[in-house]
Amino acid sequence: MAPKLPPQQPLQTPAEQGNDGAATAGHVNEGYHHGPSGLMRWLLTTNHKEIGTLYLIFSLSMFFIGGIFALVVRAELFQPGLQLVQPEFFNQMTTMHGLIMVFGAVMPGFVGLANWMIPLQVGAPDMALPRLNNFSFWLLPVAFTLLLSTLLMPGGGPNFGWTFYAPLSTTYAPPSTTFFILSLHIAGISSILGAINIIATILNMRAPGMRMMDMPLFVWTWLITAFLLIAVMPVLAGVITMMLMDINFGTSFFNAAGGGDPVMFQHIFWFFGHPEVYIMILPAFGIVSAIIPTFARKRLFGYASMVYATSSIAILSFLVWAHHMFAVGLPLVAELFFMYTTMLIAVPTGVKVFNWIATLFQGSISFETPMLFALAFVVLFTIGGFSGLMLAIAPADFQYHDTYFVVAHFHYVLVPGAVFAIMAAVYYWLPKWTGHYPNERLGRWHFWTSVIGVNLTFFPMHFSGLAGMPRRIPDYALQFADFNMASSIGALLFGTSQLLFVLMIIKCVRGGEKAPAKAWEGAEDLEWTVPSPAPLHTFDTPPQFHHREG
Amino acid sequence: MWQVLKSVLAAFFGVQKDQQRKKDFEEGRPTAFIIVGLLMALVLVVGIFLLATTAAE
Amino acid sequence: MRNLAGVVAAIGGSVWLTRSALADGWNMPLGVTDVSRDIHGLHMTIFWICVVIGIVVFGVMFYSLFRYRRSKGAKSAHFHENTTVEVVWTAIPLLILVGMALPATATLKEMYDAEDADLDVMVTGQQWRWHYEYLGEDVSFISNMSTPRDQIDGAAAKGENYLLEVDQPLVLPVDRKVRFLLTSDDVVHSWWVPDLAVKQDAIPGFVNENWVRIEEPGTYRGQCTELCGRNHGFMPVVVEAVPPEEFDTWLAERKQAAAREASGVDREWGMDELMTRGQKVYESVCASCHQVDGSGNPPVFPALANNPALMEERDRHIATVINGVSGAPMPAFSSTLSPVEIAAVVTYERNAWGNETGDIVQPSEIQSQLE
Amino acid sequence: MTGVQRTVTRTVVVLLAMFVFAFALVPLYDVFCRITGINGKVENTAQAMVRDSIDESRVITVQFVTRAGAGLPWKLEVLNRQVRVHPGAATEVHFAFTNHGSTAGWGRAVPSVSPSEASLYMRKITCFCFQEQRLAAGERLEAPLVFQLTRDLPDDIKTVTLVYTLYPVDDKPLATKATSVVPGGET
Repeated sequence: MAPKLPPQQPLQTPAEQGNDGAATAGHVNEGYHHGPSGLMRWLLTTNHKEIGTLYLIFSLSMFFIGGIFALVVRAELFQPGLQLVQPEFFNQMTTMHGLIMVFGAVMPGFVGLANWMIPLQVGAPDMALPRLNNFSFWLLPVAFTLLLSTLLMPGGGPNFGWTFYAPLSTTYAPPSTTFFILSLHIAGISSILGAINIIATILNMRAPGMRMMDMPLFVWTWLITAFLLIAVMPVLAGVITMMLMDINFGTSFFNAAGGGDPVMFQHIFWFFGHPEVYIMILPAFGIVSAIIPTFARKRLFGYASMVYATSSIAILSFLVWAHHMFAVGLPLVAELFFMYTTMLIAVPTGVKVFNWIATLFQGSISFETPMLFALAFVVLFTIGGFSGLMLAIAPADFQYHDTYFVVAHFHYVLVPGAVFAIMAAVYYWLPKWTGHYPNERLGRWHFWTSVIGVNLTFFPMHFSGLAGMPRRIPDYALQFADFNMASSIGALLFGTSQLLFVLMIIKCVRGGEKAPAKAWEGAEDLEWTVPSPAPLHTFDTPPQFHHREG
Repeated sequence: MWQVLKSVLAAFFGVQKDQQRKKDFEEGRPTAFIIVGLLMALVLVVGIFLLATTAAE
Repeated sequence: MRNLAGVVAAIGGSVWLTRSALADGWNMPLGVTDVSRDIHGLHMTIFWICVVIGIVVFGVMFYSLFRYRRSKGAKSAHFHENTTVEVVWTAIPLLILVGMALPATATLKEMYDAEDADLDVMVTGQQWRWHYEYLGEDVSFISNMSTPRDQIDGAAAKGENYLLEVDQPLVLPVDRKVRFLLTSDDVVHSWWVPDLAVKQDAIPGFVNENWVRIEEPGTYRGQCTELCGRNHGFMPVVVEAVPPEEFDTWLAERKQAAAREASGVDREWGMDELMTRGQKVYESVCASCHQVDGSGNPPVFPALANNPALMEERDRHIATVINGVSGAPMPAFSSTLSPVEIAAVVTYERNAWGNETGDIVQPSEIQSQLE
Repeated sequence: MTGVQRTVTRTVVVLLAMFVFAFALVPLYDVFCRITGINGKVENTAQAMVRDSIDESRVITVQFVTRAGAGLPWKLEVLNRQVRVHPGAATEVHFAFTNHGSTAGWGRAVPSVSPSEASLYMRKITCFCFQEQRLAAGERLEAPLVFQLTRDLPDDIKTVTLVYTLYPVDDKPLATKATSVVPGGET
């Protein structure tokens, strides 16, 4: 969060805002807007606020679709024996759950928040390339309709896991795999265009007087995430193009018969894969670094360390990829190399948690819903970080690899990590978007049911994994029965409690307690200087930003 | 140049003083930081590789 | 006071959780080899380190949440920078990790020394079973899951080793070093036995190696741990560790049985002899894809029952069983089934479920084809 | 050229570079495998023998295993399954291809060495695995393998296993291949 801002006079007097009625689904008020209305407005919008809303609604709907797939998986795993689905469909469900959640829910969720908040936080009127912004959003519904349609194709949808290892994903894959590749290309292009847009906005359109070092940490983490996206999405595009050529044009990149090598696939995929998981967590660091200081009413502890550490994490994230492949048959030297680099990267990542706790120390803390989610992020993400530290020990990883212990690890880092951070951001910025405070009671209910649901779902997975239950199996031996039953109940609880989240959003868009421009007492970033709800066009005349000394 | 190197090392370690950050951002050119950062990453890679080979004996 | 009760409950809860986590069935097995005990040691060491750091970190966090509540009128201080504290809390985890790196490197080096083994076993992963071959001993067999289908579908009660039982387990000697060579005939599989702490990917076209020295006789169960398609969850691993002398007699017996089988190839086999032997082979090897009643799962697994086209083309039927189908989960059974077994299973498939072709396939005919 | 355009062009350049880098990883991976010997990749071109004295003090057991990949009616057998060699000495081992199918075809033996580090010190002078073999129906072909384990083989390696997997060679892309050839089974 940027150094303390002197109180600034809101730029647009409320009178100027025109009628205040909330727009239809989009909670941005009409103001003096005169463009097309109704559906065409959303199709042709180049406004970063409307596109941000589109991204967030898309992300929420993908979150529910991916969630339903997860509930099918957990329902089948409720008891030993095959009760609901056949193994091939189960594999399709696990694969689609992974793909939809990673590429459809978490990434667009963060891009939506970036679209909404980066122009507001750097004092820019809009994103650098508004039309490109619209195009990169509308690529996503196309990509995911295509991906979801593969479930209905003969031979079924992708059933080789979201990591689509060859040769299961090339030689032995269902015929719909080519559509899977096309949809991943389109989603990849959308992320790349989004990243270009964000880099251009952050580097070139900051308010005069705001230098790189005055930017809030959310903007910093997103700049670094955008660099990661630019470096890594082309590698994903490369690997799926190689798959396409293997399947359709008779090459053998990954087919041992023709001189190829399946392990090469894993190397290239995870060279993309690990920076990708950092892409999914760095923006969450930015969000939590904005929320905790606000509700602790104290400046973020060690802002400089956070900026420097985040950039070093970005570089180190390219050196650790083979810790996903410890059991594939790497030579001893490679195992040692990747064990050491993985241990090294755990330090700057883990240490960031201490900065947040130091911010809390001797603060003056209040517990509104955004703060509750941010605190739950800190606690539960740290538990995920600890299991990550255990997985870094290569000899022990031979017992952990591809078991439910790994599933527990990455779900602790992703669900209470990225997803809780997105929800915290929504609770935190809803007053700015809609002009109303989210309903506190509903928010509390949603928070506590989600926290209990997340822990009930994923904590038992540590034990079923340690006891020897492999990943991605539709049925299991009797000794894992109780853990899986608990996980399935937890999953149901967590899934249904997200309906409270939707209810809260709808109520907040419609009405609720009016929110002033500076909705939270401790908030200090630039976005709190514009009125709530933020008018369609803000900062048309760039604000004069004057950083404070000390 | 030495200052850029020290800052990149601090970044790898993850700790930096605020006023040092202000100085870095005031004078330092971003490309210098990126190049030195990548070089340091290379040095780190070679260093750990040698460590791993010796450890493997 | 309400928060205090919450904190106490949380601590009590986590203590109960960690204590029960050490109970059997909740934690990583101690295992029956030096390597598995070392790994268990590393696992528990890093676990306790994380617990201690966790208690300290969350302690400070919950304390400040409790102590500096706004509702209690806490005024926020203005410090936001203290590099010495930051250096300390970065250096400590670094030292802990360096401390962990030393034993981990030692254990990893120990795990990578597969030299001077007394026995070499070739483990081959196929879509959805394991094939074991004792190198240089001419003894090799397929190990299929033996959990009956109706237990899986809920028609019958589940057995004690549900999904973790096979028809022919891998028999290994105790107190001898066994070197594993792992490869695969189709997709990437992974051979894992938690009690032996051996997990190694089987990659088509490449060979990996691993080793084990089992210290206690017993039955150790594991599963395939790399997604390999439809029946990934149904290709278990069962290792039967027996004292060395018992192993030698078992191996000698199997050698004679294989020799007898080989010699039996030339004699004339009767129809019912082939049918009984064929049914046993079919139900353990082929039923997992083509179903017990031969109905298959078209289009992925062709139906063998009432399939008139198949009945006409006897040679093509034999050729497909011997050479398999590239790019499909049908392996070349010439390298995993003996000529007698191939002849018996083809005869069975051509005369069961209403396919009354009356064809008899003699093992000698298969043997001559393979010459 | 506004600031935004300059940033965008630079980013696009980095993008294209990374895409090319993804494809450059394929040859890079091969070079990396040759240097470090990971994955047991063995040189698939003939190599000259290193002329140096034979190291009598050490005996290395070299095992040979042959496997039949699916879809090829061939068999590859090794006549002597295990040989004991001195590092530095060249050794010849005889393999036999038999095509017990009813039609001629192309096949290829893909080698793999374990432990993978040993592939750095395994020099193959002549090997049937260097090129694709063509066999008529019922034909049997004897093919020699002459190899040499160089003296600088690390002394902690005492057993080397060379596995050959036989694969069909056809240029038909996988997607158009019929998934099942059993008559009557829907393709």
